Amino acid sequence: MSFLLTEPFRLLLSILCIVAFVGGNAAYLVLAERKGAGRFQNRPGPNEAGFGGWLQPIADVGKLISKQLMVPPEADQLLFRLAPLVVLTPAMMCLAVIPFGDTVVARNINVGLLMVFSFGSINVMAILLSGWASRNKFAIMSAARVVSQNVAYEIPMLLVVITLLMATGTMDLSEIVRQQAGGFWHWNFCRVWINPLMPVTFVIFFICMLAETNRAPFDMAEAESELVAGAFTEYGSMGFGVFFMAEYANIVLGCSLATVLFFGGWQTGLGAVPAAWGGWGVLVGLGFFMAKLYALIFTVIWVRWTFPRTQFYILLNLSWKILIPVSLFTLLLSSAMIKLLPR
Amino acid sequence: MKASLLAVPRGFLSLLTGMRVTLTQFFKPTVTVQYPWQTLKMPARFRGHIELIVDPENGRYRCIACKLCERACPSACIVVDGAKLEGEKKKSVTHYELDFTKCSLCGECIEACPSDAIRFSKAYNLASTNRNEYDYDLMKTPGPEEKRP
Amino acid sequence: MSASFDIAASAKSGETFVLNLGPQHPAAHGVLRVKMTMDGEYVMRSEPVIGYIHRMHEKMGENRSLAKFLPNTGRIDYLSALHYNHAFVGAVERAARIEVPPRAEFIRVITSELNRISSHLVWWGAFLLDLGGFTPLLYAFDDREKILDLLEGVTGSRLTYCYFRFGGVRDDLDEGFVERTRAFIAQMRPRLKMYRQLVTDNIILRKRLENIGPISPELCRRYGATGPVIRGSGVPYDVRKIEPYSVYSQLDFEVPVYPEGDCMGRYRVRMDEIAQSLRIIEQALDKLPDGPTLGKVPRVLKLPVGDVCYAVEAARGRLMVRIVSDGKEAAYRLKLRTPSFSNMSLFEEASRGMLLADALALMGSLDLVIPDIDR
Amino acid sequence: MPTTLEQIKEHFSGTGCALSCAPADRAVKGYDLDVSANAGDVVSAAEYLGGIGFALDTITGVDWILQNEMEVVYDYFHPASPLRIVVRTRVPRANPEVPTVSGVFPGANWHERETHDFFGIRFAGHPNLIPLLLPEDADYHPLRKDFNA
Repeated sequence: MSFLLTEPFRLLLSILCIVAFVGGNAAYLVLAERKGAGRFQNRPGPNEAGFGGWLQPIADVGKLISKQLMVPPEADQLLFRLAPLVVLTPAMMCLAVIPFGDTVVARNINVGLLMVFSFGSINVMAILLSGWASRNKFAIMSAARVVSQNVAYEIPMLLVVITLLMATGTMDLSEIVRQQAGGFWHWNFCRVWINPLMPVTFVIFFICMLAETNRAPFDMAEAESELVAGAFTEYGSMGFGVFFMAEYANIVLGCSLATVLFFGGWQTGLGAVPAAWGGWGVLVGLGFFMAKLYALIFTVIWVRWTFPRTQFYILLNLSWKILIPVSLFTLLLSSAMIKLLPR
Repeated sequence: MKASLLAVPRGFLSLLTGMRVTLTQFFKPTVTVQYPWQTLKMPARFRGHIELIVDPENGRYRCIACKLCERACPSACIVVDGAKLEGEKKKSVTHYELDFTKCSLCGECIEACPSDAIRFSKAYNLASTNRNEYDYDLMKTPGPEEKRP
Repeated sequence: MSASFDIAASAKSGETFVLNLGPQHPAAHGVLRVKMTMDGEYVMRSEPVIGYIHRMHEKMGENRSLAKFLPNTGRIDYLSALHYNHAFVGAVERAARIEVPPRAEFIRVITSELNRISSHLVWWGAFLLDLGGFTPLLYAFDDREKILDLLEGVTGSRLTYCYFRFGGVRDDLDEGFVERTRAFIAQMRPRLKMYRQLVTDNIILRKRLENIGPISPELCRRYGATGPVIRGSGVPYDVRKIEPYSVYSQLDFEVPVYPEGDCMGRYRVRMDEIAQSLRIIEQALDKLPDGPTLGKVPRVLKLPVGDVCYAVEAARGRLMVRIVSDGKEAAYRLKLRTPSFSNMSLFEEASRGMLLADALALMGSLDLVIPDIDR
Repeated sequence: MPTTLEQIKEHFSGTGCALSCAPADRAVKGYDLDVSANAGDVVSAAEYLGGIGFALDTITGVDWILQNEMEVVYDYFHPASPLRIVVRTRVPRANPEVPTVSGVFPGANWHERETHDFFGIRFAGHPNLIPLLLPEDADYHPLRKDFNA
């Protein structure tokens, strides 16, 4: 039994958990989205498969798998097959660094944040790959849109994170969460003495996360009315399924990152968990993390079913003319405040 | 410059009011009728396919096969014949066929009928897979209430 | 400032490609095909190809008697079918000088205004769907369902009405209709306020529609565009006011006009028109006289020789029916001047140099019903 | 104030391009002025009416097979005044030819293509007189009285 505690088994277990977490999330977030959309629109959402519709994801996956994956003849054979893989793996790998609980983290490396952002940008390249490889007019137009959109929104996101790093001083995500112990006013979201515009930085981070994952109101990539299904037009069954899973994996990644950076990860907002609870304390922390994570995901769903889509040049104007200046301003402001005010 | 500066917060506020509206709708009850399990009651003047009216006194069809409805129908989907039974003043209908694929439910036949012998039925779940199932023979199809919900 | 774009420069560059929008495209509401010559995202030239749902209503008008053409009128523009009933029936009444009792006239106004609201609600939902907002469609259809129930109680059908007859209407209002309509009006007004908060004041939508697809009054006049398209460009042209027909002269309502001439102007015109139609229905219900609902009509209707025109303000604009008669039972020639036909014909000139998404917003703001174009 | 009916009437009867110009009662006919002109003057009438702000409502073709003539009716309405003007012209049925007004009213482009589809009336000077509503290779004209489906 001792091999249970050794490093390779722990690694295997964490890989298994992350894949299961991403897979389960992808399936049941689709159901949550459709149910949520239904409730926003005064209709029940899928409720035929299973009691109240909870078997719906199984039915969806079953349908997707049973369909034939067709590779269009004039598509670039290799790139076409490569794109779905390249879009899903970075999202999974980044989840390895997210601290779900005090000790519940796959591999805590001290440059966790850097790894998340470096892998996060591969997602853009993957969608470009799929758009280019399928040799389809709509796909190429949507791929071009995705690239310029992600480039435009990568910058304000990084600026916002830099202002945060100046405050936390470390890139190790677990350390960042530990710094936010104590009451919820210790959360970075409310640490206004570092940077009075901290709520604004969170809003910028949230908007950029929406734009990075091509979620409405920034879903220019697969704007049904113009580009049919955008970069994934040619993908059939499980090809489309993987892109769908990757989209939800990226949402989970973005929201968990926001929870860790701004809302104190697994910290309970009501003071430290008493040490006597021991193992259970970690579970309570995990529960709080999940609650915050799914609250943010609910907001992402909520935003999608409220707003129309923006126009492409408005989207770029919003980033270059509003988000970047504001985030630069917060960067200067917080660096000045950290320098002048005693810690 | 000031206007555009003011536009950003005002714009953001309009986003929030939009979200407040959808959130209040989130908690409102659903308005969907789950069709196969729950059905709606059809209003009095609902226009299903036409059906022959049975005369309550003598239990026979009121139709006297005068073919006025056949002539009034814009898409010619009604075929009527009648015969004069002995001992009867008026003719009575022997064969009344309706091609429901061409009927546009306009009600001109009902208006043209001098002896109020036909009316709209309340039938609405009439889906079928082959066309000729829609050649209704109104004499044979059961009375108004039995088959229809 | 919408991103416009000079066409001559890109024409020389030569790497343009043709994008086929439709005929089975999720955005075009119906079988309309637009061949767009694109340079990147910009539309250089767009050529609408129509006729995919052409059924030749005008020939049907010639080979069947006047009464038999009534069901067709509901199928030309199925979203505002009662206006087409009204135009055809009005033309025949004007030619044959048939008297329509006042109660029937008021019932006609009430039901066609309800039909106008249900048509605007479908437009509003579908237009927002084009722009990427999914939720408004469901709210619009929830309200529209209430109107359909009201009209189904009176006319018997939900979409393709065949309710107006020469000289009046087929049946009187069913009992409870007046109360249910008043309840609907009372419930619809706060919904309109909710629509304004959710969509009209939304900054994303404003940015999406303001000064996009400008249409000048001169362009409207040269193409004969009418209805909310011309009223969105600052010209107060409404057939109910300029050529008053039926009892519209006894009802007081304003014609919403917005001078901008962009998609937002047309959007606002239609939203205000819903409010105005509610006002009209309210007044018509107050003034509803008693009496018969069907005047005397000769058994076999023959129109005098010559031609007659009758214009009606349908949901999409000016609808004119011209009946040329040679004294026989059927019309010698039946011409349907439908609003979407002229509104669509200006799309080619209005959409030059626009971005693809803007061109679609423009097409959505024209509120097209494709069978109304093809007839 | 847009020009009044009298000014228009005496313009048409004055310039001699109109064969006859009869005022009509809108309550009876639906239009105010019925101008019949010969084919050549249709464009000048369109230019005059376009000049004073009229818009082209529609172009209607009528096939008078008994008189062996084709009639083309131009309807005009005015966005700011209730005036309704009708200009009609007759051309021989053998080779019906009318000059196009799409130069004055680009909206007429589609109306003329449609009238050409249904009647075979050629519009001289029309930019692309290809079928609008009928299939590309249609050589039949359905609204002619001698067209049997």
